[in-house]
This record gives sequence, structure tokens and C-alpha cells, in this order.
Amino acid sequence: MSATNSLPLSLKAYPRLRLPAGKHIGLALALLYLTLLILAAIAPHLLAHGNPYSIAPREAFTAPGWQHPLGTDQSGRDMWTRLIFGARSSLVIGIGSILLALSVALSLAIPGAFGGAVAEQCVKWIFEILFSFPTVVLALLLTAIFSSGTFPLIVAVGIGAAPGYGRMLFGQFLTIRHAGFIEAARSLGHSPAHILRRHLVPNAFRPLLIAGAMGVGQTIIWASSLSFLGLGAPPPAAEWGTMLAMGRDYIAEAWWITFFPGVAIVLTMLATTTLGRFLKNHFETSSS
Amino acid sequence: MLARNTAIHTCKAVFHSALLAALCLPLAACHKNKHARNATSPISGGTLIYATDREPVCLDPHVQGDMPQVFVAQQYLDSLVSMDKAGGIHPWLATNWDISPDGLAYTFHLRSDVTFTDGTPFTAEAVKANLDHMANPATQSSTAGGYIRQYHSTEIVDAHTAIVHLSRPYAAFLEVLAQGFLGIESPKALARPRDLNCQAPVGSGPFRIVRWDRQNRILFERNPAYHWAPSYALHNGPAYLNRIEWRFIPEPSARFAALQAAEVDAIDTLPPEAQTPAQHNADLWLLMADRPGNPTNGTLNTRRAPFNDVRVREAFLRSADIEGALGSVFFHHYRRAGGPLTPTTPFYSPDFEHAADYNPQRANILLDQAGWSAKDADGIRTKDGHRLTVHIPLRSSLSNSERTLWEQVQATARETGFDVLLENADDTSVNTREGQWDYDVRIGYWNTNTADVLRIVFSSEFLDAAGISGHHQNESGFSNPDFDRIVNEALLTTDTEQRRNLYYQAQKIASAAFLQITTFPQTTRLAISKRVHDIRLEPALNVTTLYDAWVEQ
Amino acid sequence: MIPFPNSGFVFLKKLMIRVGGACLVLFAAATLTFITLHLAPGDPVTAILGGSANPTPETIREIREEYGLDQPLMVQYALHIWHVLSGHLGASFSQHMPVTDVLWQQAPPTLKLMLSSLVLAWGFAVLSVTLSARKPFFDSAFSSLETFFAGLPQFWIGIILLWLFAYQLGLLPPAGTHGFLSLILPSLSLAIPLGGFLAQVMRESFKTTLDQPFVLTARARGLSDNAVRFRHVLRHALLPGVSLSTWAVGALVGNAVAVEFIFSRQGLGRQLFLAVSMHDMPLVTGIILFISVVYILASFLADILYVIVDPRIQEARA
Amino acid sequence: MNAFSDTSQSGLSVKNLSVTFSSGGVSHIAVHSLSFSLTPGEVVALVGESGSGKTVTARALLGLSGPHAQITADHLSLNGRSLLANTEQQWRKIRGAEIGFILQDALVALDPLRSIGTEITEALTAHKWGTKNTREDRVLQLLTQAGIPLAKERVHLRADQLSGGLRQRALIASALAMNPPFLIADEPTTALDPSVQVQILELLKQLRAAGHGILIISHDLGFVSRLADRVIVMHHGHMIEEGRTADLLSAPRHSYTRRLLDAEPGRRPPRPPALARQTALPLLEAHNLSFSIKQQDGTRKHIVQDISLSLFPGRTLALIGESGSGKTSTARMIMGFQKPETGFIDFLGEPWSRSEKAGVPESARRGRRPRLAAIYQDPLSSFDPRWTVQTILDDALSVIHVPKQERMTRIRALLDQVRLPDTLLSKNPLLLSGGQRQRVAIARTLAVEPSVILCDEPVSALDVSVQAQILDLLDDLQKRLRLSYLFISHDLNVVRNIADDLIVMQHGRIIESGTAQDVLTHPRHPFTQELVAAAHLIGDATSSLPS
Repeated sequence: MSATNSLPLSLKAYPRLRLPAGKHIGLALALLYLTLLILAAIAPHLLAHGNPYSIAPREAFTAPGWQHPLGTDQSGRDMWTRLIFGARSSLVIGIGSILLALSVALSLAIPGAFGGAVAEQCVKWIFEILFSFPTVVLALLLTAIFSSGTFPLIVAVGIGAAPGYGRMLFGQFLTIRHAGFIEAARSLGHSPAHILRRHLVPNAFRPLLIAGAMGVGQTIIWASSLSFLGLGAPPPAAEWGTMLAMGRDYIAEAWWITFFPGVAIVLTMLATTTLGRFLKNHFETSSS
Repeated sequence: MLARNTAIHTCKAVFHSALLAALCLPLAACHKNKHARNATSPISGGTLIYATDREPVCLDPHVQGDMPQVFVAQQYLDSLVSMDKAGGIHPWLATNWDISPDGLAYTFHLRSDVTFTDGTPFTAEAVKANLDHMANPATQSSTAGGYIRQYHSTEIVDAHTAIVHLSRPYAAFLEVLAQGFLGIESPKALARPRDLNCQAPVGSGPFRIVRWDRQNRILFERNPAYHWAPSYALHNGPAYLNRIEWRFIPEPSARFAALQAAEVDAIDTLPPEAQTPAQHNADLWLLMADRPGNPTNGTLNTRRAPFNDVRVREAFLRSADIEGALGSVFFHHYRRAGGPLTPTTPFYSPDFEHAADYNPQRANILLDQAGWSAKDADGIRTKDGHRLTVHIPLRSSLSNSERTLWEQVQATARETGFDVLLENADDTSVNTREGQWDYDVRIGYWNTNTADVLRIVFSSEFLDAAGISGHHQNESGFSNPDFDRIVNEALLTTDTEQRRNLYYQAQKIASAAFLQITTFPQTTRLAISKRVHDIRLEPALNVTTLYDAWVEQ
Repeated sequence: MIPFPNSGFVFLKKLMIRVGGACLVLFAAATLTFITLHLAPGDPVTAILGGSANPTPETIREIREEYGLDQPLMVQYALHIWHVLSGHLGASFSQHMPVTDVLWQQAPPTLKLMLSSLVLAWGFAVLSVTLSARKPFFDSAFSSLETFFAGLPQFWIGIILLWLFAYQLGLLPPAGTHGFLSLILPSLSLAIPLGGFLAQVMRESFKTTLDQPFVLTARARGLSDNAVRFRHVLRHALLPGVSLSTWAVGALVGNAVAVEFIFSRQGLGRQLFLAVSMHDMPLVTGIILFISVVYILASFLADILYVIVDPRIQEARA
Repeated sequence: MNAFSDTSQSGLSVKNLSVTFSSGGVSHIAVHSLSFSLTPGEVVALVGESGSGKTVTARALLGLSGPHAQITADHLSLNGRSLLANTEQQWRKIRGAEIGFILQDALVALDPLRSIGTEITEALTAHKWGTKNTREDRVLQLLTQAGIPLAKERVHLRADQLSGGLRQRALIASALAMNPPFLIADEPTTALDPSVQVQILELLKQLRAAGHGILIISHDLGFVSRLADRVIVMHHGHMIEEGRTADLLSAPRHSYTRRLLDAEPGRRPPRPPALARQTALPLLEAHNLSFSIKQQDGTRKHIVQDISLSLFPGRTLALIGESGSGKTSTARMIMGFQKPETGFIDFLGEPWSRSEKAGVPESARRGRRPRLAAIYQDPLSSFDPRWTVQTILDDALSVIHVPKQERMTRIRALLDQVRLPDTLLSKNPLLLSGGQRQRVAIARTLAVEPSVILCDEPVSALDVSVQAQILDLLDDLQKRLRLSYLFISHDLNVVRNIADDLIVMQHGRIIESGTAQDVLTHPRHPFTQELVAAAHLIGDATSSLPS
């Protein structure tokens, strides 16, 4: 940052309060959490010993303690182990859905933003229509077709979330298309192919990356809300939404079965949001 | 199937099998029940708030016919006959009846002082209208209509005499008539379009329906003219309660919490996890009873591999640790049901309780014998390159407790080498798969007050019952001529010992075929505030009746 | 007051575009539900019978005729669209009542829930945004709180609230649709994440506005900090909140499904889930159409609100 | 009069004012020991370029420096009362009531969502002045006083519904609401068209005559010279020079003041008369260009009507007009980004753009595009935000197929041409100053070896001294590379130094054209005359000083 930027010489009556140290602590925690999460998804055995699927009915509903740091669930399975092993399916669902959502979104947003006035108007209308279907409602409808399970869940959430992301990307792509530097490149005599390759794609990639980073947490929440309604990954998968949903009957006797999967979901959402925001700020204030 | 048929069994009840009373009823419940009964004499007035889990889709129990419908029907409908705790049939709307020697004609003599709450008098015309209504396909009646398939026509002799003609002898006809599913509605109300009647059906019962606020509650009001109570009732004349608020709280923990917070006065389907706290709560008393019939189970599809082999079926049954599940997720409050009949069913024999107990060693031997001897990298048994896979569709409305039970079955069966796939789907998709025999295990239960249930769930007569759409009550696909002969013979005779003998044989055949992995009996489980007295279970269908109930003011 | 010679014409044109768009949305909704439920596995007859026992072949034939299921698919689609366009939503076969009656009964509790959530969310957002610029501590505390709130899944926060306020403290009813008290917890579970989200967006705008020259002018006029914040800056910060609220109305309906389940509440969300589960086409169509109408009305309302808050729009959107 | 000795009771008095900002442990002194005084009926100007501390000073005088500012002074008083220990409450009583504040652009300095009437009323209610009815009357009176005709109808309008001049008057009216004896005007005319600037200048003169003491903050010495009694020149937070306007401008003591004066467009030597118009063919020729947009009510608004122009090799053609005159649309048509509705454009003797439906395909233009380059007012937006200076230039060189191995040498040469150091190569333009950015933009255009550069307000956003440097650079490049410029500007003073030929536009039409010399010395059209007069008035600091 240049020295002049830190000065309230612009019209800032009350300069923004930024706690740079705090911001980085947040980012560091988020990255640490995400690293652990990915580690858990790739090699869960490193973080939890034991089998997430083997039941021990006698030990059901054990409160958190030395033996089981997060307690056991209704089948006597260790919550910590299940949370760790559940990271994979939760992440796969989250990342899978956001990838699908973004692909569907792109397939509408790209022709809309770069395909001429007619396409732009058409896509605008399509988004206007699709946007009136709330994500969860759309996903719910789709579960009727695709039944349930991990893959159908990804499809339902992915398509359900697509209109929202599509509209966002569409708007950002339009901004890029009308950006001064595109016109500058044209006026230099660059070919459309060159402009697409050097400007449009790399610049469009940024909002895409931000949407992707922030979206993983959001799609995990959407997916778990479908899991919650009994349409999620099939048992005995240690998917967080399902775990949470299964535990809610016992909330009065064994709060930990519902509480900890929720914490995992919330932390994931917070971590991806923090990362996404960092990327956004990073892209907006400096160059890569 | 979802339609269930039940018989009463209260605390004091001693059914045919007297030895079972102690087994089926938690002692605490009996104790509390007695304690409550010792209170002061009934007071008229007040409102009772009753919370239940499932909401009916139609209040007319003739249409479709699911348990929640009969729970409601019991409050506003009367039946032609009533049943006592011992299974004896008594007059209700019919004062007496004659049965022709060939068993094909039933002549009912009716009460002449009964009026429906819409003012229509109860006559032979009403009997005809009701039975015709149940038998009419447009009613979409599956339970009531299904139980009286032998119905042919009703002949009106005079205003208070009606002859019902059957096409085939049906020993259980009167028992079936005692069920709330076959309750008598006002013919004037029945004449309305079906969906209109569903909203506000009219009966002659102790209460009438005032309003149905979907997904919220039904409001009942006392029928002040009521004085034709059945013989099992504690009093005659109008009900004590002014009003009933019948709430729907599907969430088990919320339902119990609402009771604890005194938001409601009584709840049914007390969740297992709440039973111990409920027993320790001095403000509550419990009312529980097993329902007779075919217990909660997973029925194995014998029509396709791997369960077309009886050894694999037995192996599967023996590798599932049901007791473990009942001890954990059901907190030891549910008892194991081992045989094809629930102990409270007539002609139940305890001999088959342990025919398929958990025994993984035996399961392994059986599977080796059946050719499933190889194991793949995951530890799943294989045969000719096929994995030993078992598909179990789980409908989204299945309770979490049962879900967990099957998850535990999945885990224990895996140890013997079964790859159990629990497949979530919405209810309709599951129904469709069942219609197409696309499952290996089907989760369900069938409650009825007669051992005739064996005919419905295992005889070949019910393999293609519904024809084109593939609906079938015999979910196992079991077809055995000997078995068919035995259960049909049992319908023709009224001799108790002969029937007992026939049903023993039927149970033996079913049990030896390892057709079902039975889990626990269906149970009526009420938790009630101590300020409410005399909530009782109607003997024929084991359904809550609030006719005698009263509230301390 | 403002000289717009052609404002009547412009308004009419905008209205027509709006209404046309609304029709298109409704048409799309009807088509989408039709396609979805026909692609869905399962015989509609099964759905109609609700999986109950013993239907006879006669019963099944009767049902096929009653619901027109014996017609070719295109005829069924045409009939479906015709019914929707002519306002005949038909009868729900899972509920055995006219779809309009179901909507009439189930919509008010959901609308109440949405409205109270929206109000609570707005309340939180406005409070959080206006308070936080007061002290540096507030700023970081509230903005962290917003991020945290926005990341909470509705169904989870619902369960936690239920556990705390209904089970542990016994302060509020755990279930039902009975009066104001039973509305508090469900509204909160929807409002907390939404409030966090709204506040984040409004905070962004609030801060940008605080840096605007006219804020300085207002201060230089002798206005107090509060006056500047509430009379000038807040109004600007409301704008993105207003636009977001249209989206929020849709999102609330979706999220209401789980919340209505948790609190055993009457409402469209739970009804929709059940209807989808029963493949009850008329009812699903009816509810989806209703949601679309609510969404369209909400965006209408948001447009009007927007113009009230920001009169410039009227001309700028030309 | 010397500020240091002025300790009279009436007026605003500042002695050794310092303002320090600290953030994240780093302190920055924005103003060092500034002293001056302001008495009623007097105009004092604080002059300096961006970063000089003049705005910070203005804020400090109103107690609006923000929580991170530390203000120290030996003496800071208003009519004898010290302001140093003022609480926020006390400050609020002073703001608006005793010191009014005027910012530059009324479009953003007045709340864009509220009517001007509400804004002015608020200034009254903030000090609990009058009743509802008397306030209404007062608002109308203020608007009239500020020179807004038909005040009764306009009181309900928002700033964006008023013309630039009227809205600036409304802003001034809001500052005058409580009739404060002192006014601080921070760049009060900067964003305005020249003709409007003159009007505001007149209004401020009236206010001085009415006895208001005015502190003018400005970067524009020319403007200040028309109004101020005394001028204080600031640079990097320090007071460089202070004195009576006439003295200071005629005999600046400090070299910085001199430099500043020399950079004034009006003070720079005018462009020597061009060589006689060449007989060569024009590089770029536009004939009868028109363009309109469809309005919401269905009618069409004409943006550009019937514009024709020719640009000859080595010459500069300036297009002059106020905002909304259609010069930007003309530029877009010439760049081939907007198809004209009528007329045609030829470039390098071949069709470049045609109004016919078929038009000229972009592919036919592409080969000639490098010959027609452009620089803009905001160079930053014309750079891909991800790119460094090096990437930007490298990309430009790739257009004319410069081999990869030669590019680095060429890039350095280009930087040298625009007088930028090599060290900037790896920097993102975001981190550069405004002048540096414009130089990078120029380097990029040079990279493709153009014949014509279209310069769209290239110096409007820059400080005066930087403006001068960029104009010098353009001039120098033109001489060396024989470039032709199509120079678009609203500022006659800027154009004066660079244009050979001049076209004046108003309401989308050409109202006057000719050689720069002719038009500037003998304007024929009344609007041109007004423009020339305004430029003369404001730009020429020494020619007419207040008596």
C-alpha cells in the first residue's frame, strides 16, 4: 500500500478501522482449519484412530470425556472419528456442488455476457425466471427426480445453487466486458481471440475463484439442509448434515451428537468465507 | 404396510395369553396408571390437548386407511359392534345379529335411538351406505375396503334391520367390523364428494369435528346427545371433556418437551429416549400396550438373489444384532419380537421367539454352504464375482430410531460379509420400488387383531393383490401351497383349538422360511399429565379413546 | 413536484414488462414442476394412494381416470398449463382438498414467519451497522458477529435455540403454531443468519457512504454524529439491503422447510416437502406458483421501496 | 498585514497549527506549524497541490479531522474563543453557525437522496433555528440569495436534477443557512465547467462584499487570484509563502511558488503558430457524423449532430466543449467503437467507419488500429488490473509483432521516451502516481507506433505541475515522432498550449472551428467568446488582480 493511501486526505471523515493483525490471525486460522479439513479428507487416519463405521451399542450416548473427546453417537461410534472421516464426503459434496453450480452458471453467464445483445437479454430473462426459485426449493424438487444419496445431492444442490451464482458471474462478466482495458486492448488492435485469452478469461477467473472459495461453505450448508430432511448421503456415511439430523431426536439427552457436526459446518463456512474475502480484498487492492 | 390393525391391551388387560401381560408392560407404567385412577371422581368440562406424531391425510377412515385416521375416527365415530379385551364381540350400534349357517349372510338389528351429529338418524340405510362406500373403488379405500373384500351387498329389511351378504365365508368379519376403520358415518355426509367428506366427516360418536387446521390441529367438541356408549366404556351419556385439541407435533423430542412444559396434556408415541425421564417425572403417568399382528420387521424379498436362498436369509437374520440396537437407541424400552406374530396376537406361540437369534458363527457357516465363501478386499462375501449386496430402501418418513436400528444391522451384518446398502428416498419412490419388487429388504409392520395377518403377509393370494400397479401385501414373495391351504382353512372354522393348531403350523412354516428380520412389536405409548384421568385404549383397535377422559380443574 | 412529462407512459410500460415477466416466471414454474414430477421415478397412482394397502384394480383405474393420468403426456402437459393459466390449481391428492384451500391454510403461518424473520433480520442489521461505527470495539465485535451469524445453518441454530430456550430454560414453547410465543424461536433461527448477511452487505455500503463528501457537509452543518448516521448514511446503506430482501424472501421460503420441521410448525415449507415426497403434482405446482407470486410481489415491493429510498432510480432506470 | 502579529479579537486566528495522523504505529505529519488569520470581509486562499495539507487544515478548523488526528497549536481561536479544547458538542455549535463549509462537487457534497430544500432546512434545524414556517421562508430566501431563480419550484429538487451551477449555488446556500460570519470553501469550483466557474466566482465575491470572511482551499492559482486578498502557498504540509495576492503572484519569493505559477496553463507560452496547413491528405477524416440515443419516452435525444473534421499529419486538432457537448461520443465514433448514424470516417485513406448497415467490419479496422491510439482521463481503468507496467508494454509490443527477445530493449526505450525509470517495470499501475500512470499509458500508445493519438481529457485529473509535464511530454513526442493528436478537452487553457486547430462544440454541434490562433484571439460565436473570456479570467493570474 502506498503511503498516501493510509492518509485521510481523501474525503474520509472517519477513516476505516482496520486491524491488520486481527485480519491475518483470522486468515491464518481459516487456512489452518482448511488444511486440517483437507488433510482429514485425504488421510483421515492421521487425525483419528479407529473405525468411523464400527458400532458399539453398549457405548452409545457416551458424553464427551477422555475416551471419546466429543462423545459417542446413538450407535456408540466415536464422534471425533466420524467428524474426521465425514470431512471427505462433506467436502466432496461441497466442492462437487459448487463446481457443478459454477459450470451451469458459466454455461449461461458466458454466452450472456460475451455473446451479443440478444444473448445478453435472453440470459437476463432466464436468470430473472430462475432466480424466483429459491435454492432449497429447487434442490428439493430435483431430489424427486434424482432420488437421494451423495451424487444426487450434489446434482440437486449444484443445479439449485446455479441461478444465484450465474447471476452474480453474469454481472461481473458484464463489468469485465465493458471494462476500459478491454476497449484499450481493442484499440491497440488486438484480435478477439487475444483479448479473450489475455484479458477476459484471466479476469473472469477471479470472481469465479472467489465464488468458488466462498461457495463451498454455502453449498455444504445447503446440502446438509437436504440431508437434514432425510435426503442426504446414505448410512453409514459420516456426512455432517446427516449426523446432525440423526442426532436431533436426542438433543435433550445427548446434545453433542447434534452440536459438533454443526460446529464443523459452521467452521467450514467461516473458513471459506474468510478465504473468499481475503481473495476478494487481495484482488481488489493489489496485483498478483 | 402402513395400514395397521390393532387390538386393545391395557394395563389390567389379560389377553388370551395371560403370561404376556408382565412382559409387555413396563411396571412403572402400571404403577402410575393405578395411581392416577385412584384420584377423585370425574368432572365434566374443560379442554384436553392431545399431541400426536402423524397427521392423517383424510379424516374419513374409509378413504385409504392409515393409522392416524383411526386415531381420530375413534373420537367421533361409532361402530356396529364393539370388542372386549378378551376378544368377545358385543353390541354397539347393532343391538344383536344373526349369522346364516353358511356364514354368508349377517342380519344386524340396529339401535333406533341414534342420530348422527348432523341430525341424520341412524338406520339400515346408513349401514348400507357405509359398507357400499367402503367397497366403492372411488373411495380409494385400501384398508377398510381391503378387509371386506368378501362383501357382496346389503339388503334393507326395515329401518332398523339390515342383512349383509358376503361372497365367501369370512370368520373375522365381526372382529373387523369392530375396528374404527369401519366406523359408521352419516349417509348424508357420505353423499358429498370424497374430498369434501375428508375435511369434515360426520359420525355419531361422543365428539364431533369442529375444525381441521392442517399441520396444526383438529378441534373436537362434545356431542351432548351421546348416550350409546360401547360396553367397554366406564360411563354412558355425554363425554366429560368439553373440547379436545388434537395437535400434530411430528418431532419426537419436541412432543415430549411440550408435555413437560405443560403445553399439552397428553402425547402419544412417547419416544424411547424420553421414556426414562417420563417415568421419573412425578407429574406424568404412562399408558402402554403392544399392538398385535405382524411386528415391525424387514421383510426379505425371496424373489431374487441373494435372498432366494433360504440359507442366505437365515444367515442374514443371524448376523443382525437387533438386541444391541434395542439396548442403545431404544434405551432398553423396546422388547425384541422374534416370531412372525406379536405375543399379543391370538394364537401366538412363543416357540418361534428364538428361531433366528443373533449367531454370526452359524451365519458364516450358512453362507459358506450357500457358496458365498469368497471375500473381496472390503471383506464382503462374493459368489461368481457378485458381491453379497442387500438393498434396503429407507423412506424419508422413517423415524430416526428405526434408521439407526437399520444402520446397526448394516454394521453387524457387514461383519459376516453382507454389503448392506441403505438407500434414502422419498416415500413415493420407495413405494414404487416396492411395487416393482426392487428391494431386498422392505421395512414395515402389519397390525391386526387376528392371526389372519399371516395370510395377508405370507400367502400367495396376496402376491399380486393389486394387479396392474404391482402393489402386493406379501412383500416376501413367499409362495407355499401348504401354507396357503392352512391359512385359508383357518378362516372357515370357528373352532378355537382347530384354529390354534392351524395357525401354529402356519407360524412354523413362516418361521422356518426365515422371511422376516423381526425387530420389536408395535406399541401404543402414551405419556399423560397427572391432571388428566381415564384416558383409555379402545379394546378393538388399541387406539386412544378420550370418551371417559376428564381433566382436574 | 418533479416534472416528468412522460412518467405515466413510462410507468405503464414498466408495469407491462413487469407483468409480462411475472407471467413468464409463472409459466416457467408450472413447466418446471411438470417436467420434474414426470421425470421423477414412481407411479403417480402410488403417490395418490399414499402407499396404503390393498387397492383393487378398479380403484387404480378409477384414479387414473379421475386425475387424467390415462391421457398422453402432451395432453396432460397442455391440461396442466391450461389449468394453471386459468387459475384452476386442482385438488391435492395427498391432502384430499383443493390446492387453493391448502394454500389458504398453510400460507399465513409461513408468511408470518417470513415477515417476522425479515423484520428481526433488518432490526439486527440496522442496529449492528449503526452501532458499530461508534466505537472501534463495537466495529470489530459486530462485524465478527455478522460473519458468524451469516455462517450459521438455519436448521442447526434452530435446534440449538430449541434446546436452550425450550428444553433447558423452558421459556418458550417447543412446537406448534399457537400465537406469538411459538413464533419467536422459528423466526430467530431464520433471522439470525439472514440478519448477519444483511448486515454485512449494509455495513459495506454504510462505510462507503460514511466516506462520502455529503456526510462531511452534513457534519460541517453542525449535525450530531447520530443525526448524520441515521438521517443520511443509513438511508444509503438501506439500498443494498432492500435489493437483497427480494432474494431473502425466496431464501426464507426454502429455509423455512427445515425450520418448520424442527418446530413442528404449520406452513408451506413443510407442506412443500411432503408434497414433493408424495409427488403430489397439483400441490407442488400450487406451492411453487405461490412462492413465485410471493417473489414477484416482493420484487415489486422492493422496487417501490427502492424508489422511495432512492428517488434517483426513477429516472436512472430509464 | 502579517498573520503572526494578528491577535485581534474578531476573526479566525491560527498559530503554529500542526496536524499529525497516526495509524498502525506510523505517524505522519500532514500540517506543520501553520499560522494565519481570517477576518470578516476578507478572502484568504490556501493554495497547494494534492498532499500539501490544505484540506487537512480546513478540516482541523471545523474539528472534523477524525479520531486519528492529533491537533496541536499555540493558538486556534474564533473571535477570541479558543477552539483547541472544544468538545464535540461545542464544535457542533460552531459548525454551520459560525463557520460554513463548502465542498467541491455539489452532486456528491449534497445528499443525493434528498432535496436541496431538506438539506438546507437541516442546517437550520441542527441549530434549532426558527419554526417550521419560518424555516421554509428562510430556505427560499437563501436559495434566492444564492442566485437560484424560481426557488419555489426548485426547492423540492435533488442536486442531480439541477444544473452544475445551480446545484453549487444550492450547496453554498446550505452553508449560508445560519449566516455564518466565516466560510471555508474547499475547491468550490473545481469540477465545474468554465462558464459556471465564473458565476460561482461572482457569487463568492458578493459574499465577501456582504462581510463574510472566506477561506478558499484551491489548487488553482488562477482562480484564487481573482478572489483572494491574501494567498498562502502550501507544500508537503509546510507553509511555503504567504502574502498579499498581487505581491505574491507578481514577485514570488519561493522557487516552489514560481514553479507553480509557471505550470499554470495560462502562464505557459502559447504554442507557436503552426506552419501553414499542409497540402498533404488528411490522416483522419470524419464527415457529417451524427448519433442519438433513444429515451425512455420513445423520443430520440441527439448527442452528436453533423460533425465533420479532418486531422492532418503532425498537427493537433483540439475538440473543445463543456460536459454534455457530445465530445466523448464523437471520440467513440472516431475510435470505431460506436457506429455513426449518418456520415462516415476514413482513416489512412481507407474506410474506417460507415453509417450504412453493413458498415466497416472490425476485421477491416484491426490492421490499422495500432496507427490510431488513445489515452484517457483515467489511465488506470485502461490497464488490466492484474498487469505490471512491463506486461502492459510487452502486450502492446506484441500487437506489432516485435520479436520476444527484442521486447525488453524496446520496453526500456519506451519508458525512457516517457521519462519513467526502469524501476517501475515490475510495479502495478495502481501503485503509481497519476502522472506516472498517464506516462505509462502514453508509452503503451507509443509502443504500437501510431500516427494519430486520440487524447481524451488526458490531464484533467492531474495536478497543475504534473499537467504541465504531461503536456510538455506530448508536445515533445509530437515533434520527435511527427504524431498527430486529436485532443479532447473542456479546458481552453490546456488546449491553448497544444492545439494547432480548434473545434468548439456545443449541444452536439460544431459552433466554431479554425486555427487555434484565430479562434482564441477572435472568437465569433457568443459561446466561444464566453469560453475564452472565462479562461482568460481564471487562467491569467497576473493580468487582472483585485484592486
